[in-house]
Amino acid sequence: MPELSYLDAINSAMAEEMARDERVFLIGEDVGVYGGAFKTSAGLIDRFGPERVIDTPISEIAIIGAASGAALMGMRPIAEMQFIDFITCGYDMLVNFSAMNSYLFGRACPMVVRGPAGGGTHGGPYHSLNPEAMFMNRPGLKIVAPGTAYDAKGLLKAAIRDDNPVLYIEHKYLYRRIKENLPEDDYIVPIGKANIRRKGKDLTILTWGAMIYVADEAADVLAKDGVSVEVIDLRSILPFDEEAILESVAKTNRVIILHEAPLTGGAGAEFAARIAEKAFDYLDAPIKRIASLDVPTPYSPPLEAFYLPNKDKVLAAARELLAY
Amino acid sequence: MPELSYLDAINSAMAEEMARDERVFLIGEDVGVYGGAFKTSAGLIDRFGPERVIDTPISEIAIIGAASGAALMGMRPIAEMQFIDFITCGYDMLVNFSAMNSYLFGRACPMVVRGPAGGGTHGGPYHSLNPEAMFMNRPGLKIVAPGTAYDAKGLLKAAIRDDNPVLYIEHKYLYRRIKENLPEDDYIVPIGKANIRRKGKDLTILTWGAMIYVADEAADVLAKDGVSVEVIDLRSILPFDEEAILESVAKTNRVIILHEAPLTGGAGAEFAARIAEKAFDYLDAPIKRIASLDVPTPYSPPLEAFYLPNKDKVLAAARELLAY
Amino acid sequence: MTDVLTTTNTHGLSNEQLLEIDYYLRLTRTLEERLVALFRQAKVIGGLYRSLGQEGESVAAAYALDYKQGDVVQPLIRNIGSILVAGAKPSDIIKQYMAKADSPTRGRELNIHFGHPARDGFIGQISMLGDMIPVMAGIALAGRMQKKTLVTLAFIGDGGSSTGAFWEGMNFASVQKLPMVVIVEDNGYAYSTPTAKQTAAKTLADKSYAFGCHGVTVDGNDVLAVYGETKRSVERARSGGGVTLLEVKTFRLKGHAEHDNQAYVPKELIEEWQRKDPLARYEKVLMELGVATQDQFAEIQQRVRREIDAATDEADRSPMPNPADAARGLYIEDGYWEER
Amino acid sequence: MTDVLTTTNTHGLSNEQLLEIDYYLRLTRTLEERLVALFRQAKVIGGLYRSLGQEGESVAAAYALDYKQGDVVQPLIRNIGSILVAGAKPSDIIKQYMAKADSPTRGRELNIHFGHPARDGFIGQISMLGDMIPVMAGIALAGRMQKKTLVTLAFIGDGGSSTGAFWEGMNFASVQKLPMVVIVEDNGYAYSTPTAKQTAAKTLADKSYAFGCHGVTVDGNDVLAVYGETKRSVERARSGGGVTLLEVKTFRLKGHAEHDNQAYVPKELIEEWQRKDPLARYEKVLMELGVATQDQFAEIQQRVRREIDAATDEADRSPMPNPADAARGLYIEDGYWEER
Ligand SMILES: Cc1ncc(C[n+]2csc(CCOP(=O)(O)OP(=O)(O)O)c2C)c(N)n1
Ligand SMILES: Cc1ncc(C[n+]2csc(CCOP(=O)(O)OP(=O)(O)O)c2C)c(N)n1
Ligand SMILES: [Mg+2]
Ligand SMILES: [Mg+2]
Repeated sequence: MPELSYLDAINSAMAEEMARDERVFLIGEDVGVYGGAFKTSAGLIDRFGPERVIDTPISEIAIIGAASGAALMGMRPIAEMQFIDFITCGYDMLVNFSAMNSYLFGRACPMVVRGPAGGGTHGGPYHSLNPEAMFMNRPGLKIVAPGTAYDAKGLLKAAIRDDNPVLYIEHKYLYRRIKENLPEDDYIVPIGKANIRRKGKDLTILTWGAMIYVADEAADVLAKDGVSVEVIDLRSILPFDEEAILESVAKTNRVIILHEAPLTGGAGAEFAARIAEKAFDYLDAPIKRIASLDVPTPYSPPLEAFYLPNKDKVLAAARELLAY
Repeated sequence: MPELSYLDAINSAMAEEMARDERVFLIGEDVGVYGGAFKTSAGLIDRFGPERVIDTPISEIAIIGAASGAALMGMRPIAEMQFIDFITCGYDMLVNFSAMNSYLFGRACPMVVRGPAGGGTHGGPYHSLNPEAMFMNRPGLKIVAPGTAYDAKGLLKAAIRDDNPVLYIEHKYLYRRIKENLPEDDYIVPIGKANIRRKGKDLTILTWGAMIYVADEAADVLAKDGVSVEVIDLRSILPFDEEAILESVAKTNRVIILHEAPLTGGAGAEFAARIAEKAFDYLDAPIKRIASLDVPTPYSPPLEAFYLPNKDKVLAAARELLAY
Repeated sequence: MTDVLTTTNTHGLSNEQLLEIDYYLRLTRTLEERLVALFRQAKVIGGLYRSLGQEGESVAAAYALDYKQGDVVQPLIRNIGSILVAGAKPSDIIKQYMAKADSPTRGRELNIHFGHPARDGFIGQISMLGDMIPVMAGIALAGRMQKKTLVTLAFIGDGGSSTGAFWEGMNFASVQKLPMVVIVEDNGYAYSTPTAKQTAAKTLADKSYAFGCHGVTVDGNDVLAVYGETKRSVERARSGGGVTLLEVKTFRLKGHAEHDNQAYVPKELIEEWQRKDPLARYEKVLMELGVATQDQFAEIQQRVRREIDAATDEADRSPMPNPADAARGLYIEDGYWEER
Repeated sequence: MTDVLTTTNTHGLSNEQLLEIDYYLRLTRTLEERLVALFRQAKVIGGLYRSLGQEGESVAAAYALDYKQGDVVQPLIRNIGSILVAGAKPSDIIKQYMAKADSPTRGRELNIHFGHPARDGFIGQISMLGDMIPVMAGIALAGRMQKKTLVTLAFIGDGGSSTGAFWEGMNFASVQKLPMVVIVEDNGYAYSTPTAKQTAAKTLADKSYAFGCHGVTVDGNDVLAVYGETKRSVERARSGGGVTLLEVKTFRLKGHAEHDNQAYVPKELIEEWQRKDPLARYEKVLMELGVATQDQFAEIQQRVRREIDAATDEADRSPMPNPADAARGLYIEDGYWEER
């Protein structure tokens, strides 16, 4: 089992899918000759040529739109946003064209839009976005957000093979920070299934992306106090694994929802609302959400550190719930 | 007290503010000579001239961007989207430029973006949008959504006088369907304050926009059964009146959140999450949300009717909660 | 009858083809008149958009494509004529306007917003103007990747050509030298906004300089001229010559939609352009060329009326959607679209 | 020393002004070299973007504005020279790069993304390329409404000029005939993407035909030529002549940012453009014209070094932000920005 970083996992998923299926191609800014701003697509142009690894002008509308058009013709484009923040520039195309093909027109639109997301790297307000909530109330997309190298590879392959447009959110903080031994053989991680990262019975932490490691840290500390925490890595935001969420809460009766995007209007609100409706009888304490502050991501390290969720914020919430 | 329609209220709010403050101007597509696709700005160009009522090319990025630039210079632009659906085309400019001026740069950006929203008019998937949730996780905007002619006028004036960018969501279904006698004198409705539309003690319906009338219908039916319903018209989505929400739930112990946007990732999820955290002890039953289906707004009347919330859906939820 | 100068070069079209073009012109106009009648009977749901005076360019341009090679045309709301040429059934269009269950979108989307590029030879726009330009570029790109010889033909309005999506799509297509033709219709207005308020460019074709693509302007009410220029552009695109921005000068003789009395349009302008009616001019030329007689035109109109009557009956009879279907088909794998 | 032909028309600039321009050129280059040193010491947070070889156009263009009349310049990340001319303090720029509490954005936003159009004579961009073009159009529009005589000067890159925001903003400004000059910098690359992959237009100035605005191309490494063309465009804008798209031909001698070794750039290109160094060429001309001597240049460089040393010390001493401040200032009325 070769040891791959989260970034290697993304690169190899693209390479393997492009080798497996000639309909798959990559399109974006500096993805070819340069191999991507983070070198995510390093080597692909040499292997698959400029026809299948397309360097574009700085035009997110055109990138997403052209990918959508190609997808309708049976191709399987991967559209890269150099930073996921710039997906806002193609927002209209993605929610109004790409996402509506099935419901309105019965057209398959098999495409992936992916790019580096998330904070913790001092990227400032325009290079730290967690975009999931922007798309949750605009039906038609699938949304995934891997937190491990294994899921990064398996979910990207699943996204590429999916017949719907999939927003694939990769966390740039994890690119080179985590390495895992991944199976040599082809595998996918099904979209829509959560991963019970850690089994527990006293408290559920529902999270995804880079925050799974914050949840781990908190769970380790609590374990020392004899508290058994269940950590759910949601992995898929849309569709999401409601069953796994409700089952866990039914068991632990206490839940913290942890995400990196700002609190208000974050994806965590939806999960809290589902629990408050469908697992109400199981709740022994309020539903807590730990998230970033309701402001843009500030650039200066002390500000960003204060802004982001962390172990201590989770522990404080956990202790409150456990004492409840 | 002259009787004004919801649309007249918007028109008179703009006219009075433009007369009161020469920094206020209107910019958008067909807002001048034609008076707006819905005649919302009828007469304004004759009264204030083409310098202050500006017909633009079809360019939502430019409309919102130019309004933002003018606002930094101390003007108070009102940028009209011909339909609020097209705000998606200027989404980046609004969330990344307009909304960030205060937090990042300490710059006041007093502007309003407004336009016809909402369904029920067989406008189909591209002319029926309820956009609030698209903006809730991108801090910096204020968001208001009046449901009455009184609030339409008072909130628009408040929005124009506010020193931050305000998204003003007007419901096209209400334009000519409701008329009210409005005060002759200048007044505003403060942003951030809910209106307890109807006092009650058994059940809270939290809603806004055109759905307040659906809540009324349901409340009337329930009243006949001796059930006393409190209807909260939120009016402001961001910032929102958390205190009013929590107080009401503390009193009624049962809550339905009703909105016209699709359920998943809708603004209602945030309010449910707040209640589930901060009013947990007061809840005697699960938090119910009634919203549109998680699909684009279909065009054909029978499909749209099935898609939208209505009295019966609210009644079913209410009876479930009351029986709980 | 019109006195405007009209070109007589038939660009190698056979008499059958020339008459077929007339058939599509009449089919378009008659279908729209029928839609107006249905609109007045409140059988049309929502707005009705007319192409009166623009049928010529809609039909002629679409007629220059080769659908057997996989060519794809993307109409705007006023290019009904284009999709009729591409093979759309009048009954489908009427059903769309009536929001019927067996309309191509099953009542989910309106007017001529329908079609599949790989199946139908056309794809309707979405409402967001400009968005289809990048999409059509992507279709052309896919065609090239798939070693097809297809060309895509996109329509955009004087107004739509102000959108960022249009600019980005044109720029991308031009850099990629894609097999794509974009017809920009200067029909005088975007809703109430005259073209002079839409752009300061001398002509819309001048936008081609910004993209480094070919730029041409043609009389949009001269059917044969539009056919000729489109054909030339399509062949150039097919043979690797890249993108053409083809400006057609025409005029929107009706308001933006039926509700709009176009009070903002000077009467003289309307009268001037009524004299330039593309159908009258085209039939005049065909008669001058001895290609057709009044009787033949009359026959065509009878045939058209029969077909529209039949289409209307079919649409009238077809059911409204089943409400509960609204919940289905969000993701393609749910199978909703395979049914029936 | 360079052998490239350089214009000698001083456009009525006094000797003091000519030397002041040299001062800003040297200030820019020295400040950037200092930032590199701080970057290597890991005192710069995040990326560092160089304008080596582009200082000439940045300084010369901004020097053509009249800040007393309220003119506003909008730099890109590489136009440090422009905001220095407009009055930005080197210490503020260093503090921005070091994310300090007393930097203009108080550590909330990076590099030269700061400034207020009505207070500072400049406004930094946001990262989304192209977005500032509509914003600068709005600033020009407000100036006109307020009966001011101000002109706005916006920079955009070869890459940024592909964005929908750029296109829409240029089109709107041109229709409105706003007092605005847009300098499009063709510096050869957008990150790793050469200009030929960005556009098929013959020159970036050709985009002006699409907008119906004025279009000019100038040697971006000829300081006096850039000053002259910008001045002409600014005066035309001020006198109601509308928008100019001014293309400056220059070259990005370093990678996109410090991390980028620009392996994708042919060595010859770099060498060729090193010979065209705008500072060397400018000082050569000043000496040929007898405006200045080597000693005077040496003096200027000493003064610049003293100022940068002082600015660095000040920035070094200033504190990092108070973490809890991150929660404040989302809405302008919360008073956070009035404090201190
Ligand atoms: C991005 C966007 N903004 C606004 C609208 C609203 N709108 C619909 S049609 C129209 C005018 C279109 O004019 P033009 O492009 O010239 O086409 P024409 O109606 O003349 O055929 C407008 C502004 C839209 N559909 N899309
Ligand atoms: C809308 C948008 N897309 C992508 C990016 C990422 N990005 C930052 S700088 C850059 C290259 C800019 O090139 P150019 O405009 O030529 O300016 P230069 O770096 O040459 O000065 C890119 C692609 C961005 N900032 N904004
Ligand atoms: Mg038009
Ligand atoms: Mg460049």
